Amino acid sequence: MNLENMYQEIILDHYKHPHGKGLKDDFAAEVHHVNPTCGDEITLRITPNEDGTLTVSYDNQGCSISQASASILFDQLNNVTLEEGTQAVEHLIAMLQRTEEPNEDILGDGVALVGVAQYPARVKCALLSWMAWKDAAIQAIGKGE
Amino acid sequence: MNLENMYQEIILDHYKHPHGKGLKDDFAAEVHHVNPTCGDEITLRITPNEDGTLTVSYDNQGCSISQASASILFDQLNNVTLEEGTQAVEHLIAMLQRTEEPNEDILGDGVALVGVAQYPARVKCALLSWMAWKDAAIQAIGKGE
Amino acid sequence: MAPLDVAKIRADFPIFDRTVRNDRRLVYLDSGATSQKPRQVLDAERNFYEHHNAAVHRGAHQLAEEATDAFEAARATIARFVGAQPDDIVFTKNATEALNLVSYSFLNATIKSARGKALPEGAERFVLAEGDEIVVTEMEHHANLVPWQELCDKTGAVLKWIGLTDDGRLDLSSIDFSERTRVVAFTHQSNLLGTVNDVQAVVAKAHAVNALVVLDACQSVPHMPVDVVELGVDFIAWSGHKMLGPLGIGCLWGKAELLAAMPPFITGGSMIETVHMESSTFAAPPKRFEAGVPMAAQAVGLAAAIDYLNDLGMDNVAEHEHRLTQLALDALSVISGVRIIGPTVAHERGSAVSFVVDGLHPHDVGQILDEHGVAVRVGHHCAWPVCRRYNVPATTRATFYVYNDEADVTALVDGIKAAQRFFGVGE
Amino acid sequence: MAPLDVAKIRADFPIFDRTVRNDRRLVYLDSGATSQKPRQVLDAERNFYEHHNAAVHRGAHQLAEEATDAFEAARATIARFVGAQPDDIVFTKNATEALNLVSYSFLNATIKSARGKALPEGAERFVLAEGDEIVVTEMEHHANLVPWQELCDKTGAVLKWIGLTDDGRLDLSSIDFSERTRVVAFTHQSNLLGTVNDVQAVVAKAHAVNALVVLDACQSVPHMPVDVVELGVDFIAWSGHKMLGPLGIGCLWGKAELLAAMPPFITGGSMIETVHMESSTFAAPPKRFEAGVPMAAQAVGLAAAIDYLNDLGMDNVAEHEHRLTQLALDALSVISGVRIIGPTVAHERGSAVSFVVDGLHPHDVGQILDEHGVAVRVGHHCAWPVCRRYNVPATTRATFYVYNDEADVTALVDGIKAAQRFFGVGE
Ligand SMILES: Cc1ncc(COP(=O)(O)O)c(C=O)c1O
Ligand SMILES: Cc1ncc(COP(=O)(O)O)c(C=O)c1O
Repeated sequence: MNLENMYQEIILDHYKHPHGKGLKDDFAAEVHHVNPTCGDEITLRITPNEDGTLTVSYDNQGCSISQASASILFDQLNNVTLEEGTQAVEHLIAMLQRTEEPNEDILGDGVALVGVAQYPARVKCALLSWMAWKDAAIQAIGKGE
Repeated sequence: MNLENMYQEIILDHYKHPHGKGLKDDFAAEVHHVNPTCGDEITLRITPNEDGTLTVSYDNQGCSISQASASILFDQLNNVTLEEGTQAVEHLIAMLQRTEEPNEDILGDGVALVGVAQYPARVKCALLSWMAWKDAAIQAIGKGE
Repeated sequence: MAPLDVAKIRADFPIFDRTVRNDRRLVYLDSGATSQKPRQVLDAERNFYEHHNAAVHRGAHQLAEEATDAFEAARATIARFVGAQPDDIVFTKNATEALNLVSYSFLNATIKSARGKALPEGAERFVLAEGDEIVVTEMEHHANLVPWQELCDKTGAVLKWIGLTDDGRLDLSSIDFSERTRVVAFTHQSNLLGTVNDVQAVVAKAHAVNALVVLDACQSVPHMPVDVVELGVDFIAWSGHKMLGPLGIGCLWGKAELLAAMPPFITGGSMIETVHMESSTFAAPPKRFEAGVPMAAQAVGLAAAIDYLNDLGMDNVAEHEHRLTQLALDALSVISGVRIIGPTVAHERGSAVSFVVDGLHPHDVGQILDEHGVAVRVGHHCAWPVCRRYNVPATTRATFYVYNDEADVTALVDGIKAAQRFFGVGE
Repeated sequence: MAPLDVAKIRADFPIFDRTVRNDRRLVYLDSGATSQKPRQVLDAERNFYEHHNAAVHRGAHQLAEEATDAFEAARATIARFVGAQPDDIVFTKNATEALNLVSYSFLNATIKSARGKALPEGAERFVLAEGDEIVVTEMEHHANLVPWQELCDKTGAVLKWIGLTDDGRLDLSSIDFSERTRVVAFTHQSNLLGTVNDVQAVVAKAHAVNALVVLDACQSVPHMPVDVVELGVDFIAWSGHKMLGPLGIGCLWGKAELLAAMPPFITGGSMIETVHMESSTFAAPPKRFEAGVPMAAQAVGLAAAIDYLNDLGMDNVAEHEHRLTQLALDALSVISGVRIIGPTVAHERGSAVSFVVDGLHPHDVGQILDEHGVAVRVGHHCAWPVCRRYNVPATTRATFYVYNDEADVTALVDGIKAAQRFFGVGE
């Protein structure tokens, strides 16, 4: 099955045992993103730290891809800078549009999301939390200034 | 040419030498009808007489069919009753929809309009003045009551 | 009643000649979103373009005459299908535009009236006052909800709604229409729950307070005999593309005296009577509501779809779907971990069967089904409030139509079990 | 520049295989109303239905993916054709709806603002005050006149217009835009006079007072290279059916920041972000303006039409029409009793050639032409005020496109002379 490219073991693991799920009370910016076609939702919060990194927390509901992707996001983007995180978001988009090869240094387990590129309708699921992160991060930095 | 069925000599005669064209000042009801696709227009006035008949006058602009038809209308419907006139209007409609055979007793020269039935886009031209007459006649009678 | 010959029907639909994913047979269970099209419809549309194409109602040449005749003959066919008069059928691009046409009639009449502008005779029926009430239901498609929310936002009218029972029916006991109730807008069949509503019961209560009734018939006209006179409603709206017809055409039917009383919505060419730079006057319905060059080829295609359905017989179509729905409900109810959202019995119910699978998100269920060649829809199906009402984020939905059969129900069941196995849930 | 190979082009259009009336060759001079469709367009549409048909943006199954891809690829092709970004193209049913979409943005923003309701950021640009001015021209098609009349009627804005010179041009000296001028809406090419307007000159004056510019490009996009950036306007609207594409699809292009600032027009499914019974929020453009299942097959057909035109080269198309227009103007001007309504020279002029014949009504001229196989349009061409301006009740209009040639001009001339003979007028 082609499907196994999308639903790799590593993705299903993240889905079943999500990392970092749960909202922190303390935050500088909060966003709520939805995928209007299927109703997937995420609430994501960002707190900037002294050293310029951003702490992330989230809560979500949705399909395996959107939940696994959020869990991977937590692994990769918790406590990174806006620049580092933005670079990762852009690489994920490029990978899902097949314009860049998966780079494990940037995405960690996220490279396993490459199978999603075969299913255009699922790309939005994989991107939901990452777009939310970018939105919230920019707001949080903006407020800090 | 098929066309000659529509543009019979008798129609072209009415077109070039219309009967009764020109508005009478004295009237009980006036209507203004237009054919919105081509801009043909008619103003038509009705005055009821003591004996129950209706005197008609009109002014118009339009194609040969609509002008000839108004001229024929003047011949046929000037000084007839609402019932007689309505019967004639209905027969004309039926003839143009090919559901009744032309009846010269009712339509006079109007039977020559039968060729118009072949050209659905022109049926409205032939009916314009007759529909105006019916509208005005009903209004005039209504006011008299 | 004559059972449908599904094999013969499928042979008319070119799309079933293709396979999907890993060379699987196409099991199309998404007709609730849009139906497939038989050769007869595609041929009719193409024939129009190849032989009679011209702008309708606009020319005196032969092609224009032929195009106009074909367009108006299509209108007559469509009208007859729902027991209506041709002049009471307005063509729109889809059902959504048809419903908006009605809601905008209220907006435009209300605004023009407030400014003392000319309105058609009888337009008071469409003039709203602050505090007037518009009633919908909790099972509406967004197309029959958002336009009314917008209308309320713009006029100060108040939106109310009829709630739902736990088993997926309208809670008629929650109805409290009053003299302030001006519009009751509801669906004939829910596209998510499958529920078929008792139209006449609602109409009786609505008309008792003089409210206008707008029926969303998107999921009924394609699937069962519908007669506007029998239903007793004031407007019905539906789409061509869900009933074997082309994309890009919808229909509004309205009572003649109401259409005549409505100010125009979209304005421009062909809907006018006279135009001066200073002001214009408007044609009678249906033209008043059909500004611009219309979708004549699509109307011709839709008429061909109706001929096709008439040949099958709408009673037979309804019976066929009823049987498949019964089968599907029975089969799904014995899969452990599967829960139907909507009535679990086929009585007063259409063929939209929504369900959730414990431990699996609908998107994932849909994906595995797709891998097996089974095309279903997942998500909130443009009826998000229904999902909220039943506490599910989304559902998986199968819908059946004339080209589906028992084997398709089996494929659905097998696919769901495969999804459970793949994700290690269920038994 | 490469001259068009008309014989080769005609072979692509199935309709030219038929004859009209008494077995005459079809001389189709009514492309200004709607164009004929090449096989390539009909094939593309049919291919969509036979292989990829599904509701776009709604399903996770393979057909839905393919349909969505085809629809969005079509949007990209269409955007590229006018130098735009895909997300700034909105699909409508025709140009008329596209123009109404803009006029209703003003209405809806104005009403919502007055009631203190939520509006997109930047929506002030669309909020009108009593006495604000909307400027059109005296040569507008009803589609770019009546919606603005209606908007004024509903908001208290005032309609003004730019007059015309005796030779059929915009009287630019009559322009007096002010800070009250909020919208300037005008046509790129008059569908009756053929006049091509100097868009940049009008834009410069309009933008100087901060007015938004809406361009009716129905008669330009099909006939000449059009680039929205170069034109500098804020919106353009046009139809697919006049440019070899299917009926039932039109396009609106708008500057991204303006589309983003506009409240929705037609509301329902697919244009929302979230929906609760109490209220809803809306998606970003273009989806915000595409409620309901869209005309995907027609979008695919329109993209095929654009591929076809691109293969011919829009410069070549314009040059071809220019040559035929020149020929027609020359030939008509030497028939005694024939008067051109509109510019009599081909400079800054498209291929719509309107004329009157002394002593004959246009309906009768059109009828005789039809008998000779020549399809023209007669009437006011949905531009009634232009007829009034030039004191004619109506005109006969010939329009030329890629499948017309010199022989068609000759047929027109011969037909006019035959009409004069038949009615005994002229020399
Ligand atoms: C200049 C112009 N504007 C607007 C329109 C309206 O286009 P449609 O009827 O396709 O909406 C037309 C054609 O009818 C036109 O020629
Ligand atoms: C019940 C119901 N109402 C309205 C609609 C909207 O129809 P359309 O998208 O064709 O406008 C649909 C289908 O999408 C539907 O199922």
